[in-house]
Amino acid sequence: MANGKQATSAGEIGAWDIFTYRFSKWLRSPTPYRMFVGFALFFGAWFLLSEVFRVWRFASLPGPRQVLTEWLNPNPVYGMSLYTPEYYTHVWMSLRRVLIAFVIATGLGVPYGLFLGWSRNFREFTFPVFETLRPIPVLAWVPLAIVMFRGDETPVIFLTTLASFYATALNTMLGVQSIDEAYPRAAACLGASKWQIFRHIIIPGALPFIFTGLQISVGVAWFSLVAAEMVSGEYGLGYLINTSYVNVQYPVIIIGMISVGVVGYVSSALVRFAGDYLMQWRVRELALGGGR
Amino acid sequence: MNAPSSMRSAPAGQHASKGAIRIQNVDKMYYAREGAVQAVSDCSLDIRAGEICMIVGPSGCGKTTLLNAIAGFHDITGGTISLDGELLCGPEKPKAEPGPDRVVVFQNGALFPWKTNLENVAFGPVMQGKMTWAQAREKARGMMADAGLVGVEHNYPGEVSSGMRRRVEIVRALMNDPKVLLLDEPFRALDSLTKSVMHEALLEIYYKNKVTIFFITHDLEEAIFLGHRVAIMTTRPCKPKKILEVDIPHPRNYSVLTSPRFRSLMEETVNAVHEEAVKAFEAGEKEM
Amino acid sequence: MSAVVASAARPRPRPGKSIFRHHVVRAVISIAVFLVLWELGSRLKAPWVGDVPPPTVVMNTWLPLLTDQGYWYSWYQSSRRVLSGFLAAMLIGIPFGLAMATSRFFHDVTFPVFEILRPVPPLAWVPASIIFWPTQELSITFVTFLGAFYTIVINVLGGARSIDVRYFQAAQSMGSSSWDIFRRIILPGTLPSIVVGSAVGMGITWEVVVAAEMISGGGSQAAGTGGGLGFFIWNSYVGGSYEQIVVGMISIGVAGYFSSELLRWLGKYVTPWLRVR
Amino acid sequence: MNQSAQTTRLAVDPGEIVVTGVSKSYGAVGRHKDVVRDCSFTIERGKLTVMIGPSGCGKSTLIRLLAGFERPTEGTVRLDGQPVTGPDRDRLVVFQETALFPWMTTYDNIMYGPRARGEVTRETLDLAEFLLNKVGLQEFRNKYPLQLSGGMQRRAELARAMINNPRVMVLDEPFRGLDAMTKELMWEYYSRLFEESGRTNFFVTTDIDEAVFLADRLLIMSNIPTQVRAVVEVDVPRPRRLTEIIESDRANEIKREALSILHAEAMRSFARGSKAATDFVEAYLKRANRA
Repeated sequence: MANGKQATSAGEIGAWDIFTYRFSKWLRSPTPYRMFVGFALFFGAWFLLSEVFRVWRFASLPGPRQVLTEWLNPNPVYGMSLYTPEYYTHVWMSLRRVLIAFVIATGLGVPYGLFLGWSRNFREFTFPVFETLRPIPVLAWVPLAIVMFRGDETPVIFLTTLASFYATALNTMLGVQSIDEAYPRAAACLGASKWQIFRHIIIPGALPFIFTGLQISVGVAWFSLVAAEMVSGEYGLGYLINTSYVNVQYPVIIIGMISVGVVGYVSSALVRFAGDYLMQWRVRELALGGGR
Repeated sequence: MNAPSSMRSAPAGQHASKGAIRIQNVDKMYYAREGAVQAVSDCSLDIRAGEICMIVGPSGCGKTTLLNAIAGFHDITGGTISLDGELLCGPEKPKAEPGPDRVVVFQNGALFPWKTNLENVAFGPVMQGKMTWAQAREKARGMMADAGLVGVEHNYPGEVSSGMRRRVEIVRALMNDPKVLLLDEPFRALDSLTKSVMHEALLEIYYKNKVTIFFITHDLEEAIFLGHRVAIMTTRPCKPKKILEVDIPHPRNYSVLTSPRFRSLMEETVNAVHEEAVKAFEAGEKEM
Repeated sequence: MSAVVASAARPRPRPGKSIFRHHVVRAVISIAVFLVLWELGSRLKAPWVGDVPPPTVVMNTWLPLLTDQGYWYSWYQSSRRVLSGFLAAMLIGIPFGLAMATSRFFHDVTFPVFEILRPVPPLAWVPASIIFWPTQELSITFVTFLGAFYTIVINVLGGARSIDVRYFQAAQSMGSSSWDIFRRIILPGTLPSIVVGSAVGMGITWEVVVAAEMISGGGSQAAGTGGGLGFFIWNSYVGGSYEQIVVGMISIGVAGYFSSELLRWLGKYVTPWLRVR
Repeated sequence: MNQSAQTTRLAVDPGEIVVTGVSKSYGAVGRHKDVVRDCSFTIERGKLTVMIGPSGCGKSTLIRLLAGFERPTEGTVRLDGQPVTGPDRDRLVVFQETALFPWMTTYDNIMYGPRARGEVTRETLDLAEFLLNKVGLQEFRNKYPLQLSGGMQRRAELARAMINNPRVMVLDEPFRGLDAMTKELMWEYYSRLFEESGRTNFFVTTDIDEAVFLADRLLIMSNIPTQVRAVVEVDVPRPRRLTEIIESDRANEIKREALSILHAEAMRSFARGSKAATDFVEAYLKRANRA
């Protein structure tokens, strides 16, 4: 938006202007410097306690410097760093499982959630079973999954899919129920049939909640994947963390944890961007400080 | 300046042949958690074709229930409603079919936020299969220009002012050339000045399209300024208590607000509504 | 009540409507159908369900267990770990969230660190927690603490932030001190989010305790003593009695459900002004 | 309203606020928006001054300056000679949407001010009872705000403000959310309260009928950036009745005059279609509040 000039049409205040404006304000405010202090305190304390003074139980934990040098070391002591191919196979195996689970869970969960919200009969016949199974912790399924599905790969994917499915289906249903009843009624007035209302009103209307659900489902997928890999499974970050504990390669545990954190964060950020891209109408509405 | 009250206020009936609603002894019983609630009891009202009929009454008295019954969102538990002689809902068919002949404009607005204003307006005919998206967009652009909505076609509803959103929604309704426009307190959320500008915009659109308007409101001034007739409803369960002929000639503009005829009509309405409002006020009647 | 979609639910089925429309009856039918399918599936060795013991067998193994000391002891151990982890998360999480919401400085310093640790799933901490904490009990409790801590802090922070600025302005103009504003505006205003956060947090602690017990108690370390329902399930798996696995799963489901419901009920009791809809 | 606690009269000493050359602008150097420019007016002692202007014309900004939540970029706001530095019990604001604390009962809401300042004496307790009767909410004292209707919430909020005995009461479109009928009943009710207490009141609205019915002095504001466009003395006798006002020629004459000024202002902002401009400011203010 040109400086000072009055914005005649709403189009000019694009997301980019809002972003640059906020970023320059952020730089001038004290927040970035405090953030730096926060990080310095955390990593400094960890470093002092684990590596320098080796206080109490911290002695047995590797310090940040050890972890970092191992992680960036071309030929690492325990064979696991950014330069070794095995590290990337573990990362890729975990990512692949989450991806498959996410796709299946979205493919099943979104339609199921839409019908749960849309038709009362369907909901009253299928939701009770869904609700009775939901409290059972996903990881209590591990032994049963191993029994039900032979091999190592399928049980892990089944568990991760189950976790994501619950989150996706539930949030999609909430999305449909959150739609103001005036919208389907207005569409009915304009002569739209039941199916046209479903396509033009229910799906776009529920989209914001669906994407909240997808973000949660990615988080939950990583939550269950790591545990499932620790207990069974050949490759993957969870497996890496657990075996490096058994083989007393402690720095690799921390590397595994950080990697899971980073990859998990990136995958949920991707889902958020996809959501913003698909829901242009919300982004521009929020940029102007809320709709009505 | 005050025309004799016997003469019909505006030639409303002559050239508007469609949109006469006949409501006969309608009852509506709700089964809420705390037991049955009688929202409408033995309500009879005839709305002439092409007329602006204002429905006025205290909050929570069942006016919206009546509108929902005509639009086909709720069923009725007694009596009949018909449009131009054709039965909408009655004993054997308690719930009317929503359709483009009776389009509703909602209190808090129901423009689809995920479609641009133009797509919103073009939505009706495309859904009914009467037009393709391209044809509908073309006609929609024309109608929006008529209503003074130029330059906002490609914005999302959330990006334009509430006054403009209201006008887009009215144009969206008129796109299907309905017989009746059902308005449920469309200007309640607007502040009084935007409201006065919207009144003039609505009248302009009405003079061009001559459609019957069933208009629910709490605002007595708005009722008398816009309406050919004002039906004053009792508190719950609602039925017409008094019907007032507003014999101020159309076309009207805001200077009418301070004319002597307007003031006497206003006083007549205030007295008629006063006891109903005080009853609701004392009981702390919350919007049903 | 959630918005109703076009022809869907009326407030309550009218008297005289057929009994089959009543939602509780339908719930019973759908669960019964599920159990029958499960029974048939496992008896007829259907593809996946084949090896899973049918409900009747599960019931038969569960009944004697109800009188068995060891079974209830694993309930006790799991509950103790969940409770201690959960209480720690509440005692540390709530003040932490409130401090972040009230003091801009504290938020700017601590929130970034909190945000980079949050994506790491709690169960990834199990090995590191075993190394760090002296006893196995503490290491499992730490992981359950982590599970609930993040949720509680995020909910408290969100709740405190969502309090309408008008309440602060009204309180300030009536001459209240900042301690007054904290005690009589921020605290009650955040209470509903604390309740939601704790109910969700409790659900997560049960998820975490099961896995932690499996990984540290059983899992790849053979010599684990562990205890708790998670270990009970893993032990049944290792011991080959699949019925007990299903018993363990249902027990944890029941435990998790009732503890969250208890918290929601307490929540309603603590926030009377919301109940009054 | 029964007058059982009639003994405790409201001891009121009305204040006077003088606003001279006040301007207020928002935004960083590059994109900066004047909301109020060189605005001056006086809220006379013991009088009910009403300010009316088109929506989004910066009235709420002026309210925040009067209440002390924000500082003017230029010019001064003085209450009885003392410059306004921050929120204070002498200038109490009643907001557009209710700001009753939802987690406190009606009685606790009303007693909030005295309790917060530690001034709970026998006299304040009597005053609370007196006010509860005055606003007709005796039976609703233990109810929560969500259980009250719109009209009742407004009356409770008035009581909560009056118990602190402010020198000036500032009201920002308090009856906006109510339906038209309750609103008209509140007008009569509120003017009774003013006539009895004689406290200085500053009332902001966009409703011309409300303004003419309530006002002793009427300030008509221009569009953004806000300035006083006209000042009209409303010399209609008190106590004012709804039916009388509709009939009185003087009231209608004032209404016509104000209406034509306001209509011009409203048409200009509506025609300019400056939705983006007004929205930008509103969006900016919302964010400024939350920061």
